[in-house]
Amino acid sequence: MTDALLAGELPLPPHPDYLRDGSTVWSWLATTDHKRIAILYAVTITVFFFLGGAAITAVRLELFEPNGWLLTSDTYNKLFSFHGIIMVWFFLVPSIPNTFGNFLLPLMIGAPDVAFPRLNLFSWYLTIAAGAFTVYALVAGGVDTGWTFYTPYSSMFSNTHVFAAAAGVFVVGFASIATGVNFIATTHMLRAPGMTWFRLPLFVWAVYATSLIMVLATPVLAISLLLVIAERVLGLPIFDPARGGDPILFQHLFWFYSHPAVYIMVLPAMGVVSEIIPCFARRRIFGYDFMVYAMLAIAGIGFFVWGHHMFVSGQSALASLVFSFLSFIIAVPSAIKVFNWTASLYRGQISFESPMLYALGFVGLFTTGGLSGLFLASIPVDIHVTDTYFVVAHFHYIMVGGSVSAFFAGLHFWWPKVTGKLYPESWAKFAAILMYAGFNMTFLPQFFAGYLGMPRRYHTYPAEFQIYNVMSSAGAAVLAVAYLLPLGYLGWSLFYGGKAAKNPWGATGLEWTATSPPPPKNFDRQPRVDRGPYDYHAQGMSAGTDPPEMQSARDTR
Amino acid sequence: MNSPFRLPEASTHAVTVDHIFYLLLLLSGATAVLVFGLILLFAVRYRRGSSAKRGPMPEILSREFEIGWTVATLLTFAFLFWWASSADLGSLAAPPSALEIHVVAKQWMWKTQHPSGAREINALHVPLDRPVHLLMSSQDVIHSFFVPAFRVKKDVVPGRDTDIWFQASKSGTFPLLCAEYCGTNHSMMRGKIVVMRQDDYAGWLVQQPEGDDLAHEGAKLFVSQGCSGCHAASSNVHAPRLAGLYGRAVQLADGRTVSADEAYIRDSILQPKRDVVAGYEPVMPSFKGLLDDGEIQSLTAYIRSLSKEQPDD
Amino acid sequence: MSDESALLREPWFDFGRQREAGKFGIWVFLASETLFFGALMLTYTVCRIEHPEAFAAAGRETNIWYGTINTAVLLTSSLTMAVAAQASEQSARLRRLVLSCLLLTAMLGLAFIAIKGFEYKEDIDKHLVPGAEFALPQRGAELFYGFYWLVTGVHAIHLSIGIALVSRLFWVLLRRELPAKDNPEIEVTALYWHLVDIVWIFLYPLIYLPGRAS
Amino acid sequence: MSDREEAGGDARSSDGVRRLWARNLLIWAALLVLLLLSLVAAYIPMGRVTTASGIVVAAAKSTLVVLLFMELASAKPQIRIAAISGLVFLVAMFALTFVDVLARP
Repeated sequence: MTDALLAGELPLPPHPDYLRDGSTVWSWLATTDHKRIAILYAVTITVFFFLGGAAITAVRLELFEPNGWLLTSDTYNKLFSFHGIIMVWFFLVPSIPNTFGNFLLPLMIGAPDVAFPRLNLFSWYLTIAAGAFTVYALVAGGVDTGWTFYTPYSSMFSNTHVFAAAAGVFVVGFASIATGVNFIATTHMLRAPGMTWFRLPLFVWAVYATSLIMVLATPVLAISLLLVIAERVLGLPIFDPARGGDPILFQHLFWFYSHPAVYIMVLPAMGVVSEIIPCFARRRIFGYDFMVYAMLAIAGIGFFVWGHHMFVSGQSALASLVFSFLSFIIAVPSAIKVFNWTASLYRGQISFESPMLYALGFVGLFTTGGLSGLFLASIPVDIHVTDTYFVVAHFHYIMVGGSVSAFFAGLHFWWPKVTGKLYPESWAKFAAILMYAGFNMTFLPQFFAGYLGMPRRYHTYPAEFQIYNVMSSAGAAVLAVAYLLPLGYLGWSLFYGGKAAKNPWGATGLEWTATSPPPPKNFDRQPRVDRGPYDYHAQGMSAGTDPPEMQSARDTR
Repeated sequence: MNSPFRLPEASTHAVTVDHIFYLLLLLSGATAVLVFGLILLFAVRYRRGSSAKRGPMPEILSREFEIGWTVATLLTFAFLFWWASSADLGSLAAPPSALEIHVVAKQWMWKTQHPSGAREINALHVPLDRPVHLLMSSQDVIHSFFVPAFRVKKDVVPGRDTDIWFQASKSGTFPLLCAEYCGTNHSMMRGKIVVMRQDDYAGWLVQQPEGDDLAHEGAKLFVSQGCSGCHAASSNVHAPRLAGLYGRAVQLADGRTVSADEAYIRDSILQPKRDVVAGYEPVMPSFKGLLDDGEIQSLTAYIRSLSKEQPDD
Repeated sequence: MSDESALLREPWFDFGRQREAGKFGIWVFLASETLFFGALMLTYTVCRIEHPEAFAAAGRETNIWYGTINTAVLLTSSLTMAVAAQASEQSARLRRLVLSCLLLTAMLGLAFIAIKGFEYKEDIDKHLVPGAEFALPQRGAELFYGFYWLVTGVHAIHLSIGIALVSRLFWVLLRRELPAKDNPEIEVTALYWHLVDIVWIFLYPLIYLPGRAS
Repeated sequence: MSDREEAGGDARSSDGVRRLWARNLLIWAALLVLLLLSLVAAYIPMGRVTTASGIVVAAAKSTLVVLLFMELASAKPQIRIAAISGLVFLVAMFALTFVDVLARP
C-alpha cells in the first residue's frame, strides 16, 4: 500500500460507495447498511424538525400581543404541546445518536456494521409508525397536555387526542431501546483489533453512555404513558385522586425518564464537539480520561436527580433536599467538560471553519445553559423560577443551543464523508454566526421574563412582559432563517458541490480512512489500531498545521 | 401595569431568595466571564498562523489542574447547596400565630376564604407584616399558586392538601398566577393579592358581606349532612365524640396511633374505613362525592372550633 | 463447522463472537425489561403504602388456587426451557430432547394463559373490574385491581410473545432449517422466557398473598 | 444424522443427559418448595413480616432462576454487569421515590 493510497488520492475504489450500491426504493427501505439507515433517520428527523418548528413559529407569532390576536387558547395549547412532543421524542432524542451515531459508530471502531443490522432497520420502522400516531393526533384535532402529560389533566380532563399522542411516544420509546441495545452490543463486541476502550474516540463514548440511558430509562417512560392510557381508555384508576390514586406518582415515573432524557440529548452533542475541537485546534483533547469519566458520571448520576423538577409539587422536604444535593453534584462533570474543551484550545493552531464555529457556539450556549441550571438546583430560587420562562430559557439553551448547535456542527463536519460533496464554506460560516446570534436573541430575554414571573405555557400574559416576548419573537425569526439556510446550501451541494477527498479536514479517526462516501462494508481490510485518538501531534510535541498522519488501515508502522 | 424591569420584594421570604439569587448570579457571571474570556483569548492568540509560542503542553500540570478545578467546583457547589437549603429549611413551617386562609383552586379560578368567613374570587386581601398561612386544595387538576412578588409557589394537588406561608412586607397589589398548566384557560387563571395595613385589613373585613365564618358554616353542614345523628353528644349511636378531638393523638383499632390533623379528618370523612378508632365499629358511610373541598374545609374548621370547648362535658 | 456457517449472520466473521453478542444483547434488553416491570411494581408499592388495608382486602378476593397453580406451571416451563437450552449446547445428539422440551414449554405457556382466562372470567363475574360496578367498598381497592388487570395483561402479552418465539423455533428446528446444536436463538429465547417467569415470581406475592393472614 | 443415531446415543451422551436432568430437576424442586413456603407463610399473621416473607421468597426464587437457569453464575463479566445494572437503577428508582413517599407528612 503506497502513501498516495493512504492519502486518498488514487485509485478509484473498486466497488460503488454505499450511496450508489443499489438505487431502487426497495434497496433503501429494506437496507441493513447502518449508513443508509442513518440517512433514513436523517430525512425523518429533518421532516419532524420543521414540523415542530412550524408549530412554535405560530406560538411565537401569537405571543407578540399580550392578549392574543391569532389563535384560540385551545389551539395555542395544542401547538406548544405538539412542538414539545415532536421536538423531544422525534427530533432531539433520535437526532445525533440515530443519524451520526448510526453512521459513525461502526466506522469509528473499525466495524463493518452494527451488531444487529435488522434490529437497526426495525427501529427506524418503529420510529415511522410512532411518528404516524403522533402526527395523526395533530391532524385529528391535536393534543393539549403539554409534552409532560401530567395527570390527572391528561388522564381525566383533557378532551383531546391524548391516546394517539401517548401511543406514539410509547412506540418511539421502543425504537429508542432497540437502538440503545444495538449500540451497546456494537461497542462491546465489534471493536477492531487494537481498539481498546481507552482508544475509543469520545464520540463513541458519548453514544455508548447515551445508549445506557436509553436502555435503562425509556422503559419507565413507557410505563408512565401506559398507565395514562390505561386510565383514559380502560378506566383503570391509577392516578385518579377521587379513587385514592396519587397524581404525584406520575411525576416520579415521568421524570425518572425525562430528566435522564436531557442527557440523551446532550451527551451525543458533547461527543460531536469533542471530535471537532481537537481537529480544528490541532491538539489532543485535554484530559481524555477525565472526559470519559465525566460522561459516564453524567449518564449515571443523571438518573438520581429527577426530583428537582418537583420542588413545588408537594413532595417531601427530605426528598427535595436529597435531589437538590445530587443536582448540584451532577454539575461537576459538566463543568469538567467545559474546562477541558477550553483548555484544549490552549497552544493550538486554531482555524475557524464552519464546524468549529458551530462547536464553539455549542460551548458558549451550553455553558450559559449549564450555569442557569445552578439556579434550578437550589431549592428557594427554583421555587420562584420553576414553571416560568426561566426554565424554558434554561432547557432551550441546553437542548437547542447545545444539542442543535452540535447537530449542525457534526452535520458540517461529516457532510463530506457522508455525501462525498463539499458545501460552500462562506455560507456555512454565515449560518453558524446567524444561528448563535438568533438563538441568544430568542432565549436570553426569556431569562428576564421568567425571573420577573412570567409563567410558561401562557397563551395570554400580563402586559409588562410584552417587551420580552417581542424581543424573543424577533429573535425566533432570525433563528428560523438560520435553520433554513443550511437546508438550502447543503441541498445545493448535493448536486453542484465539489467532490470531497477522503479526509478534507486532516482529522484523525478511522472514519476518515474510508473513502468519501464509504463503501458498503466500510473497510476493504480489517483495520488495526495502534494508538489513541486525537493524535494530532506526537507525544511531547507542539501542535502543527499539517494534516496528521492517518491512524489507518495498515499493518506496518 | 407593573414595571417590566424590576420585581418588587414584597415579602420577608423574597429578600432571602434574592440574596441567594444574586450570589448565584455573581458566581455564574464570573464563571461565564472566565470561560468566554479564555475561549476568546485562546482563539485570538492561537489562531492558525499567529506567531504565539506553541511548544508542548506542560504535561505535568495537566492532571493537577484537572483535579484542582474538579475539587474547586465540587466545594463551591457543596457550599451553594448548604446555603440555599438552610434558607429553605428555615422557611418550611408556618409560625403558629399565622392567619389561616383557605384556598380552593378549580379550572380556572382561585377561591379564597378568610377565617371570618369572607370569601373572594381571584383575589386575596392580606394584612401587612403578619404571617399568612394558606391551606390549599384543588377540585380538579393540579394548579400552582404563584405570587412572584413574594417568591412563593406551590402546586395545589387534587386529593391532598398542600400549604404555603408568607409574610407580606410591602403594601400594594401584586399579581397572583397559576403556574402549573391546567387546561384551556390556564393563562386566564390569574388574580391579585392586595396587601393592606393591618387596621385597613380589619376595616376591609368588616365591610365584607355577612358571610358565615368557616366554623359556623361547618356547624350547619354538620347537621344538614347528618353527621350530628351519630356524632352529637345526645346521639344514641356509638360514635366517637368530636369535641377536643383536633390535634389530639387517636388510638386506632389496628394499634396505630395517629394525630387528628386536617388530613386525618378529611380522610375520616371520605374514607372512614381506613382509620377506625379503637373501640368503635366501622359503620360510618363514606361522604366521597357528597361533599366538595370547600365543604370539607368548613367541616374541618367546625371540628377544630370544638377543641376550644371543654372536652369532658 | 457446517452448523456454524448455517448460523452465521452479517456482520459477523466469527460465530463464537456473534453468539456472545446475541447473548449480551438480550441481557441488556432484559435489564431494560427489569426497569419496565420494576416501574409497574413501584406504582403498586406506592399505592399499597398509601392504602394498606384496602390492598389486603382486595388481595383476599383473588383466587389463590389459580395463582399458585399458574406459578407452578410457569416454574415448570422454565425447567423445560432450561433443559432445552442446555441440551442444545451439550450435544448434537440431543436434538430430539431439545425439540420435545421446546414443545413442552410452549404447551405450558398456553396452559398458563388458559388458566388465566378462567381466572379472568371469575374476576369479571365477581365484579372485580374497576368502574361503576366495582364490588369492594374500600377506597384504594380499585387501585389494586387497576394494577392487577394492567400488570397481568402486560405479563400475558410478554408470555404470548414468548410462546410465539418458542413455537416458531420449534417449527424451524423440526423442519431442519437450522441446526439445533449451539443455535443462539434457543439461548436467547430461553433468557427471555426466564425473565417472563421471574416477573411472575414477583407478581405472585404482590397479587395473591396480601391479606391472607387476617 | 438420522433419528436412529440420536435415539441410540452412546454411554457418555446418556450420562450427560442424566446429569442435565438431575441438575435442573433439583432446581425446579427447590423452586416449588419455595413456592409452597411463601404460600404457607402468607397465612401466618406476623404483620409486616408476612408481607416481607413473600417478597424475600420471590427474591430467592428469582435468584435461583437467574443464576442457574439463566446461567449468570458462569457468565462472562460483561453479561453480569448488564444484568446487575438493571437491578442497580431499579433500586435507585425505588429508594429515591421512597424518600418522598415515606417522608411525606
